[in-house]
Amino acid sequence: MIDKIFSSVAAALADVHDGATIMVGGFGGAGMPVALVDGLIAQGARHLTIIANNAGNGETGIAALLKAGRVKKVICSFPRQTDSQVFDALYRAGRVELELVPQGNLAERIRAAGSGIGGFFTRVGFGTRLADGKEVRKIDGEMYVYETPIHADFALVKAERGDRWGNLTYSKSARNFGPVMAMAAKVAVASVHEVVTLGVLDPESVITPGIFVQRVVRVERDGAAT
Amino acid sequence: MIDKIFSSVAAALADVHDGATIMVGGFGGAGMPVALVDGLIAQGARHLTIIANNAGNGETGIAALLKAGRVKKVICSFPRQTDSQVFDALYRAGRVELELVPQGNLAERIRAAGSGIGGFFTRVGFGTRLADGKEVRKIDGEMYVYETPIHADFALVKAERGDRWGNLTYSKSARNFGPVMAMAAKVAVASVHEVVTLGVLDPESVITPGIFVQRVVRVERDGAAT
Amino acid sequence: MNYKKLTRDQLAARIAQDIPDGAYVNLGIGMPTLVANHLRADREVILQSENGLLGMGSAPSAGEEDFDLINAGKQPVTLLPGGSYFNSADSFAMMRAGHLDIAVLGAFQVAANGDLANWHTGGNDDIPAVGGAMDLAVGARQTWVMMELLTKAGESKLVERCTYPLTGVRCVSRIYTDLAVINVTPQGFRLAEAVAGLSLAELNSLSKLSIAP
Amino acid sequence: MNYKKLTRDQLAARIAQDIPDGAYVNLGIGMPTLVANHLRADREVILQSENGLLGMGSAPSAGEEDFDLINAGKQPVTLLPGGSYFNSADSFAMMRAGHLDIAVLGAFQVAANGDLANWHTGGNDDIPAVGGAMDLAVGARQTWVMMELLTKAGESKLVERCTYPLTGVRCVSRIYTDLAVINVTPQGFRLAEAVAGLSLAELNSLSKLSIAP
Repeated sequence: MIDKIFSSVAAALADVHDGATIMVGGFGGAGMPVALVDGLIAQGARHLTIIANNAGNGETGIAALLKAGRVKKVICSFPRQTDSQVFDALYRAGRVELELVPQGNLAERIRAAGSGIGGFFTRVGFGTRLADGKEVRKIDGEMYVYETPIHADFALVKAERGDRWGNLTYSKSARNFGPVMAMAAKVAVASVHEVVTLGVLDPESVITPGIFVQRVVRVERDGAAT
Repeated sequence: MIDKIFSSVAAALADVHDGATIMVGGFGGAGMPVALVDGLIAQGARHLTIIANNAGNGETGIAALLKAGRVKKVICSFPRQTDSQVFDALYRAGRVELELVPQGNLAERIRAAGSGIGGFFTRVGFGTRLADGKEVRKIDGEMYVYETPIHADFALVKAERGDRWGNLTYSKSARNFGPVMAMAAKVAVASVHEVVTLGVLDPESVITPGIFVQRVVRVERDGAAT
Repeated sequence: MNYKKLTRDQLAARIAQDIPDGAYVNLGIGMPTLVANHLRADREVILQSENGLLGMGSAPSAGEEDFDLINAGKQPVTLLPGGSYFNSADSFAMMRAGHLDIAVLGAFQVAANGDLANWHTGGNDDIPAVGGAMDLAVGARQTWVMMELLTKAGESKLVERCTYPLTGVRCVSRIYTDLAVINVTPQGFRLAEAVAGLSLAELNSLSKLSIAP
Repeated sequence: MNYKKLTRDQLAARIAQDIPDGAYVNLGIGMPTLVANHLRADREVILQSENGLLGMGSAPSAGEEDFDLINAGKQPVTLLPGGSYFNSADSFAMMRAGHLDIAVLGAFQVAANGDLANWHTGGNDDIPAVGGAMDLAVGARQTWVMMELLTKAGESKLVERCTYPLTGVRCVSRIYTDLAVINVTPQGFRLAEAVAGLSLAELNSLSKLSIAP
């Protein structure tokens, strides 16, 4: 029998290794799997590469992970925010590497990894310093830049409801990077607020089919692990 | 006010021009927009390029369009079927061109067109005659083939429910190519069995957001235009 | 000086005036967000937010905020009837393949060839952050810029060539400023309209450019 | 000849035996579809269909057919609780990026290096049709072939090199035939098991190969 439901965040993250590459869903706070990131801090893995849209807000989530000194490198589109003081200080001190990626390239490169695409050409970034040194190609009279897939060892995704096959639905704009990150990681760990019986989720409205999810763990709506 | 609802199939297809490139949704009969294809036959445009998974079944849909002599070229993955006699005869007589594309490359090339991707590398097809003459590249020790986007002037898509903003839901496996074809065409025409008031479709469960759909027309469930 | 600069709200209203009925529009974070407050009631305009919404509505009433429903600036918003949610890859597909009619973006500089600089001031100590700016700049069918003509130091943000790091190449078609609306043409900047009382000569003097009439 | 060929159903049952609990599997059109009838009741196996379903169930009762719910062979099927629908690009993303554990495909020929030929006999008058065969062949984590060892004319479908047009290069890991199960190794074909009474020498004689023990 397939049962992807894990009893605790700790169990779901027990095998994260030092040096792992970890995708973290969310756009700002919406879709940020705080309970899973807290679990990662407790778990203790170091030298992590974090792939996310932002580099942490305030002192929670990715910011807390950064503050704990666990992150070697961040791949993201928008680290600088009014409350990104933790990242800002580490970056200025040269204690964290940054790979800055336009948000659409980030999403598309993650999708490419999850879809078996070896690389693709996009117009986005051409002629900018974010495309420095990258291969370019003229296609139908327009200039394109070559971008490569971004894979991960783990994806931490915040969903709304899930079942034992790993099917997921999300809440409103908290969906954002979750579906593509789940596809691109060897192990996708989803936190859900509700575990439902198989068949409760409408097959027309499953957003992430279970094949892309390896572990599901229920957390309280306030972010605390159960 | 935005109102993408057209009063008839004829009105929704009035401007299809000779030589147009037209995507037609469906996998076999599921998702095949028979009423729209019938409308296209009645409309009379000629020298069409048809992009679809199959090249027609029996004597209806794409098969009828082929039989009416309107099709110059078919781009598809699976023309040969037990009941593809119309295509088979035209192909053997040299009266229709065929570009055969592996089904996943077809879907991905259509998605690429709808997503602003200029081209991409895939392992699928490498070393086969369907990749003859195509650029190849070694990526992480594996061989990949370069594939280009497929755009269209029109997409004919069979959906289930739609609203005046063009939002669509589908029925079961009839979804197949509809969502990506709607993205890849200048004008996406969707037949629906039910037109609903704005807000009736659950925003979590809209499969094709209205931005990708230009025209919606209601047809009876038996395929007849209203 | 017998002319008055447009206020930010007047500028937002001026832009809203040019957004046609039925348009799909993305309003960049910062000043362009104001345009939403001035959309004409007799036109239906659909706002897209890069984080995965189409049909974005106004801010919720106090106490009604849902932090799962935010805009690109991370502020709580609402969804209109007919709106939808989608993932980030689909959201950027919308932007990047020309499905959006108009993107309205802020800018540090816009060049006469349409080059846009709006993500990085170029300072070495600045922490760079690009978000969806590069995607929007080159993806939308039309990219409009909303900005003040002059920096606080009085330097023109309209320039012959951008000195700040580029966001996109030859991507801006029109610039709405507090002093004038300017089109980018194959021949360079061209005045569409100026605020009452501002002559082209004065505009050229302020911008240190030769904007065509 | 003191051995008996497996029937198609016996062969399907033999394959089903090797599909582990929890596996995501795509059964190609034609003979591999039979495997679904022999999946073990004590294992939960999730079947994917290229046209956009996961969790495919058995055929519906007569009169219960829904032609919006079909398999890759265009036959009406059902969906199990926990199943889901998705579009063709997402469906092939599943196949193409190694999310499927096993694809079971029919074949015209399989070569000692794992090359597969199953989409085209190479005849000039044949109308080619590839469907999802090439995607499945190279995309699944493991590609298994289900076929009779010999053609009706008695020729071996296991070959040193394929003479029919290829579906995929070095993609097959195991071949289930009515006479033997054979693994593809870096050193070529290797016998895993033969039907009772069939010696390796006889198998090599039938296939005109030197299959390793």
